[in-house]
Amino acid sequence: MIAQTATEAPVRLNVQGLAKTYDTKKGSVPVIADLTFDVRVGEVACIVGPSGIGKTTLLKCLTGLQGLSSGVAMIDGRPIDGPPKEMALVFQEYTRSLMPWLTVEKNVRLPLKHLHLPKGEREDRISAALAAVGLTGAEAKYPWQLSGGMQQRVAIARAIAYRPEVLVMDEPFASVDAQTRFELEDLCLKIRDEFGMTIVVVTHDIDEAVYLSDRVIVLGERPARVTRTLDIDFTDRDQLRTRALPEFAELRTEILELIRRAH
Amino acid sequence: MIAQTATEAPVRLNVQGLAKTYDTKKGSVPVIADLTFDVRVGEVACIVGPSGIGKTTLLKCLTGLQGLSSGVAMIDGRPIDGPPKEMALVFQEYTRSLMPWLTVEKNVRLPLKHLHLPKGEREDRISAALAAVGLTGAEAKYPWQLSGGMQQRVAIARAIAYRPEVLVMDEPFASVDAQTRFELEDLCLKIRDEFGMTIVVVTHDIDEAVYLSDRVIVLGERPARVTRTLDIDFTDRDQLRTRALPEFAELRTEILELIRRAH
Amino acid sequence: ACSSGGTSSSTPGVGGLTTLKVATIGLTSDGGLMTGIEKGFFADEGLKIETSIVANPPAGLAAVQSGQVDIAYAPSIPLLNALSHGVQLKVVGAADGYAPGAAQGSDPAQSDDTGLFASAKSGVTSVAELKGKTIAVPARKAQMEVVIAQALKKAGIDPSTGVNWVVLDFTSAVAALKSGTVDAAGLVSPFTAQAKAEGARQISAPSIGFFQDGAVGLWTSGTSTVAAKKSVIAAFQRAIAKTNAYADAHPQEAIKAGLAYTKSTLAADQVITPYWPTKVAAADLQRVDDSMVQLGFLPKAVALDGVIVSD
Amino acid sequence: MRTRLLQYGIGAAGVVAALCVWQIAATVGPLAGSPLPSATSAIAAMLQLTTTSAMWQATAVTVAMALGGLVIAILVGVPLGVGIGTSPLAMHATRVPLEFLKPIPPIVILPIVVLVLGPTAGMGVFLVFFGSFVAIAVQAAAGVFDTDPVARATARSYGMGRGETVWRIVVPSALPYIGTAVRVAAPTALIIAVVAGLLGGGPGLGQSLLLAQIGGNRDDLFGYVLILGILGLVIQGLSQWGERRLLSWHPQYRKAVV
Amino acid sequence: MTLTSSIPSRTAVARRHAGRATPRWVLVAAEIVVPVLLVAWWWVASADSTNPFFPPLQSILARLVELAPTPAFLRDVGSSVGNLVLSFVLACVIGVVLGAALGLVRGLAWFVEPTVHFFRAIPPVALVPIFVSLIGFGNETRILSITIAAVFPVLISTMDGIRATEPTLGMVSRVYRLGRADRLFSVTLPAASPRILSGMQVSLMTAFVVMIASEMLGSSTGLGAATLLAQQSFAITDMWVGIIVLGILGYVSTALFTLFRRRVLRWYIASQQQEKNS
Ligand SMILES: Nc1ncnc2c1ncn2[C@@H]1O[C@H](COP(=O)(O)OP(=O)(O)OP(=O)(O)O)[C@@H](O)[C@H]1O
Ligand SMILES: Nc1ncnc2c1ncn2[C@@H]1O[C@H](COP(=O)(O)OP(=O)(O)OP(=O)(O)O)[C@@H](O)[C@H]1O
Ligand SMILES: [Mg+2]
Ligand SMILES: [Mg+2]
Repeated sequence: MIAQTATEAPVRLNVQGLAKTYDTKKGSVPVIADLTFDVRVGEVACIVGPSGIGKTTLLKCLTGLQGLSSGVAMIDGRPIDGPPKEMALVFQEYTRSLMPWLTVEKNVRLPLKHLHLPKGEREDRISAALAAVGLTGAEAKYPWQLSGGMQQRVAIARAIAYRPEVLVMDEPFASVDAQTRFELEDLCLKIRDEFGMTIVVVTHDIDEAVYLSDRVIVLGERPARVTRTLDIDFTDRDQLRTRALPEFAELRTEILELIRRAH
Repeated sequence: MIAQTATEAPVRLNVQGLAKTYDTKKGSVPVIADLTFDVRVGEVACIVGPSGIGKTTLLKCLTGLQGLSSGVAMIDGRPIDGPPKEMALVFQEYTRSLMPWLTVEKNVRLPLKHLHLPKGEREDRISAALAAVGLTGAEAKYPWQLSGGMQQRVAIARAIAYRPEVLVMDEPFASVDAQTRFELEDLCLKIRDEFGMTIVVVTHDIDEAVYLSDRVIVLGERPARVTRTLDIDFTDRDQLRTRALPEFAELRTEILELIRRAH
Repeated sequence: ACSSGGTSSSTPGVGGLTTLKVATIGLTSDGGLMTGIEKGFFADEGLKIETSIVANPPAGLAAVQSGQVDIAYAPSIPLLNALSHGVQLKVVGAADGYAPGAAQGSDPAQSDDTGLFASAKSGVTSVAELKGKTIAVPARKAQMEVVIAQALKKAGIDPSTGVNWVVLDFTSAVAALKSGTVDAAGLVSPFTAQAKAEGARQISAPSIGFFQDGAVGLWTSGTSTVAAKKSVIAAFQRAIAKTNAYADAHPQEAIKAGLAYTKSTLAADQVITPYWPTKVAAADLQRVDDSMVQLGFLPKAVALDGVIVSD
Repeated sequence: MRTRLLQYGIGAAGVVAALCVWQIAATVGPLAGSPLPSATSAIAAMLQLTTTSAMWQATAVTVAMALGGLVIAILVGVPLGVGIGTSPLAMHATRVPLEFLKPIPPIVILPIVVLVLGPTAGMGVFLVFFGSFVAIAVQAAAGVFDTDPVARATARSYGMGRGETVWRIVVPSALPYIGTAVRVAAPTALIIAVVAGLLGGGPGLGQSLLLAQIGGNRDDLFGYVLILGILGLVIQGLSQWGERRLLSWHPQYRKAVV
Repeated sequence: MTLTSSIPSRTAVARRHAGRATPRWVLVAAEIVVPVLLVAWWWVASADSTNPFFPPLQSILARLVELAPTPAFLRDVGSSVGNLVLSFVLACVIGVVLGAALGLVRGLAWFVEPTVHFFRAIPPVALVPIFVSLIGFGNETRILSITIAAVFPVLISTMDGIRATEPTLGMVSRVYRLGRADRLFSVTLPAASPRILSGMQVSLMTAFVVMIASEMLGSSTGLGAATLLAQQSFAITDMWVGIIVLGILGYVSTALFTLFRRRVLRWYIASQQQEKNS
């Protein structure tokens, strides 16, 4: 078990002065002004902020899918200039990130191919990941034969089976029901503990952010800045107990207020 | 103002013994076993249930996009056998439901064309709808230039500008932040009151279901059945006050429990 | 009959025979060659003939110059055209032509399998009336145009400005004659018979008028082929001379072979008997050469020294 | 299955209707007395031809040339198109030569090809290839461009290499375009294989057609035309069948499955 | 992490980001250098060719310069290009209209498709005499045959494109009850337009090829007729001139078409390249 007070753990992700401007036909649109934060090994960091503020953009910069306009994003001290191999991203547009020509099981297997795992382990990972998201039995279906929430869970299963050192997820539980969401949240915490993963999650569910995070990064203003970073250190999180803590409610209200102000 | 105790209002939607089976290459998959419920004029009905239970399928049957395997779905006593003209649907796959070749404003305008509104009214409706969902200023952007939540709001704006008598929405606020979600929920209630709309919403957010609904329909079991229908009659709903009511928490826990059991 | 599968051209085949690839253009007169093969004249010389049909003489000449085919059929006109552009070709034998004195016969049309036909709708009854009219030929600047041009010139019409040439395949030409969209058309058998049946009038037998007599269709070969396969070519020349003599003696047999080879629907008696010269005279080519210069189809006479390979 | 039967039934009805139109046009209609024989005599000629082994041999040769050329065109055109679509450098480097080759028809280069390859089946195969590979490359490149950017980004984010991304993401995405390209090219391939025989002396149905044409034998000519039409249908059916198998996941074919 | 250490890496990142996409000048250079090299190679390889079928490039170009200003040459090119453009436009219009009909009405597609595929496999030689007896051998026949051949790539692409439309978009237009025309012009055709235009690109090619073939008959005007006549009469240099002119025309027409495509598919091109927008 990784210590929850991860302050001593080394920094895994480090973002300094990150800025991003989209160039469009109608001129350039500054989206992110200046972000600085870092995430330590084994931490879960949640990024919250109003819709359209630039969270997805940030994640794309962080995973090396998009270039930065200025500043630097680093993983283990190396600047990120292309998708680093120890990272995986669950896309907000999960439907489009599943390959329609592959069945559920093959979609999960897809990124494992180039890891050259022993066959047994690969199959184990696939079935374990699908079981963890509650999709056992849907292996042979095509994405378009699944419900929205099921598709989203396939995308999560794919990322989990890949076992990245850094798992980045963009609103990963938006389309699943409350119960499944709880289970997936706990799954996150479990794989973090089990594999020492570092997890970055964008979410709109403030309760979720508080429940999951060791650190909540609140974005605000346009172009975006970090308006607040909150460190959270619940130990032994549990859906019922933790959510009932008075600190939980406090943090929740505080973040809600920050987002309200950012509007 | 429509009376909240809508029991006297006439029935708008009536579903009786609805069953739906998908035929796939690998045999037929029964998804919905037997649904019976109705929704009265001016009511907001929320449908909740675990992911993959058949909520989207139900909505597609209800809006006449898919045929039923057995049973009937009726609007104002007429069986639905194609999209009825008084209905509009906000799709769960909002990214795919926007025309990528049209700007935000033109996407909203598209369905208005054939309503033959006076030009002034059409423009008014478009700008009012976009303003209501907080997209003023994004009119000239293309869908792929928007964030996920913004795209989802375009889809909502399109439905609102169309002013259907029955508005059906499939997880419409899944990708927006908490504050925007509150605003959109209130928008729903407002247009319901203003235009006497009947609204059917699928949601995974139980708080939202309780806050919005005059009636919550809980689906469970596979193939799906109605496991419970709850009538809710808060008057003068308000985000802070209503959510703080003890009945609110009770209803919330009850529904959560129902969904947990359905798993 | 029309296989040409082998890749190398002169591998000794079954029974020690040397394979020779010959391209023809699918005329009844090909029956001569067929009869010769049948009679074993070629096998006697140690040759196995593999025939194929190409659409037109230029295609055959192109194949023969590169050695893809050993021998190809070509009338003298396209041959001279090719020679004038520096294509390295030799004449190794006669394929068909007109019997000596045929042009002087009472009705030259009797021995000419080509004809210039006028549409019934045009009201044209003689070559002289063709001024300003439309004439269909199967290809521009090719044999049919050249021979008709000479007929026109004789009738006092400038072939390059006085008439309007259009290109039509024979089937279309017959249809166009019938509908009157062309005024005249140069045709060969069996389309001559079809045109007659559709009411067109033959106004000239231009080929025989042009060539007079002697060899018209020639067996040609590439210069390099001739050099590389001297003995084989010589063997072919001996065999084809025997063949042509035999065909002239047994025309019905050769015609039948030709009709079978071209899968024609005509009966043997519907065909004008071809003539198979045994030799190519230098004069046969020279005459054509001069006429083409005169008619403006060649800028200057082609030097014919050494073009005809005699055995 | 029932819809499939219905489809074939309706298609057959369409063919019969077309044959009726032909028969009427050629006997009493506007084409009476034209070089078009009546449908019945063409069919009779075709049936007569099917009893000869020469026709089957010629058909086999023509089909072999067409398919051979088409397969080579796919093997060259698809990687070329994928290369053009994925690498801007490849696109710019090949643009001028390709655009230059595009409008040059097989019949123009035919004599040159005959010169080099002779009147052989190889020549036919080459012409078919030449006549169809650019079209396939063009459509494949368009298909590559159609890859969903999110799918591509997914592959990148999982650290999939360039080759793997192309093979597992880009090519499947481009398949529907490639399918269209092949269905467009297949009949053209058949025609070029015939023309190679017709004009270039290559073996096969082209030769048969040429003889029928030289001999003015219209019934036979149209007998061969019917055979070619049927071959076209068969090739079309085959490529559609293959496509349906490969693309059962694609919306174009999904409806047929569900 | 000190500031001093982040500054060099920052510029390194910027540099590497710039380096990820091939720089523009390399692309432009490739587009110019490759053809130049090919031409140079052709020039050198053919320089002292004595094979009459492969004349030296030098003499081909000399002949081109000689022929280009002659009125006959200009008339030939003009007439061919005129036929080409007219037929291509006709083919596009007809192809899209018929393709849309066949793509939307399944029964209709079932009815005509076998016949169409049957027809497509018929070599034009068999049809020419019929055309000639129906409409003669004038320019109309040429335009007709080019149009017929060029229709199919557009038609099939339109049909496939329409059938491949994202099903959700179809549902949206049904839910909002768009009228038939609206659905066709505002949803179906735009959604299919990337595939339609890629079909048009192939049609343009086909139109070129058939334009040449169509000039095999009738009066001998046109670039194709001139090229084929040169070929048949062993004026091989003239034939190569024809091939080169054809190539140039092909390049120019594709360039023009690409401009058109960029306009029509602006939304599509931009959305497909969004990730490159960085
Ligand atoms: N390709 C693009 N071109 C231009 N502007 C863009 C582009 N992509 C995103 N934007 C703009 O950047 C801003 C941030 O978008 P982003 O997707 O990062 O938001 P987000 O925080 O993820 O929002 P949400 O919670 O709604 O998903 C938005 O205003 C959007 O309009
Ligand atoms: N086209 C199809 N073919 C076969 N099965 C399908 C198809 N579409 C949906 N299903 C199945 O029907 C079930 C219900 O799907 P539906 O999309 O209605 O679920 P849902 O309740 O909307 O779930 P979610 O909350 O995750 O969106 C799922 O198990 C799914 O696999
Ligand atoms: Mg986002
Ligand atoms: Mg759903």
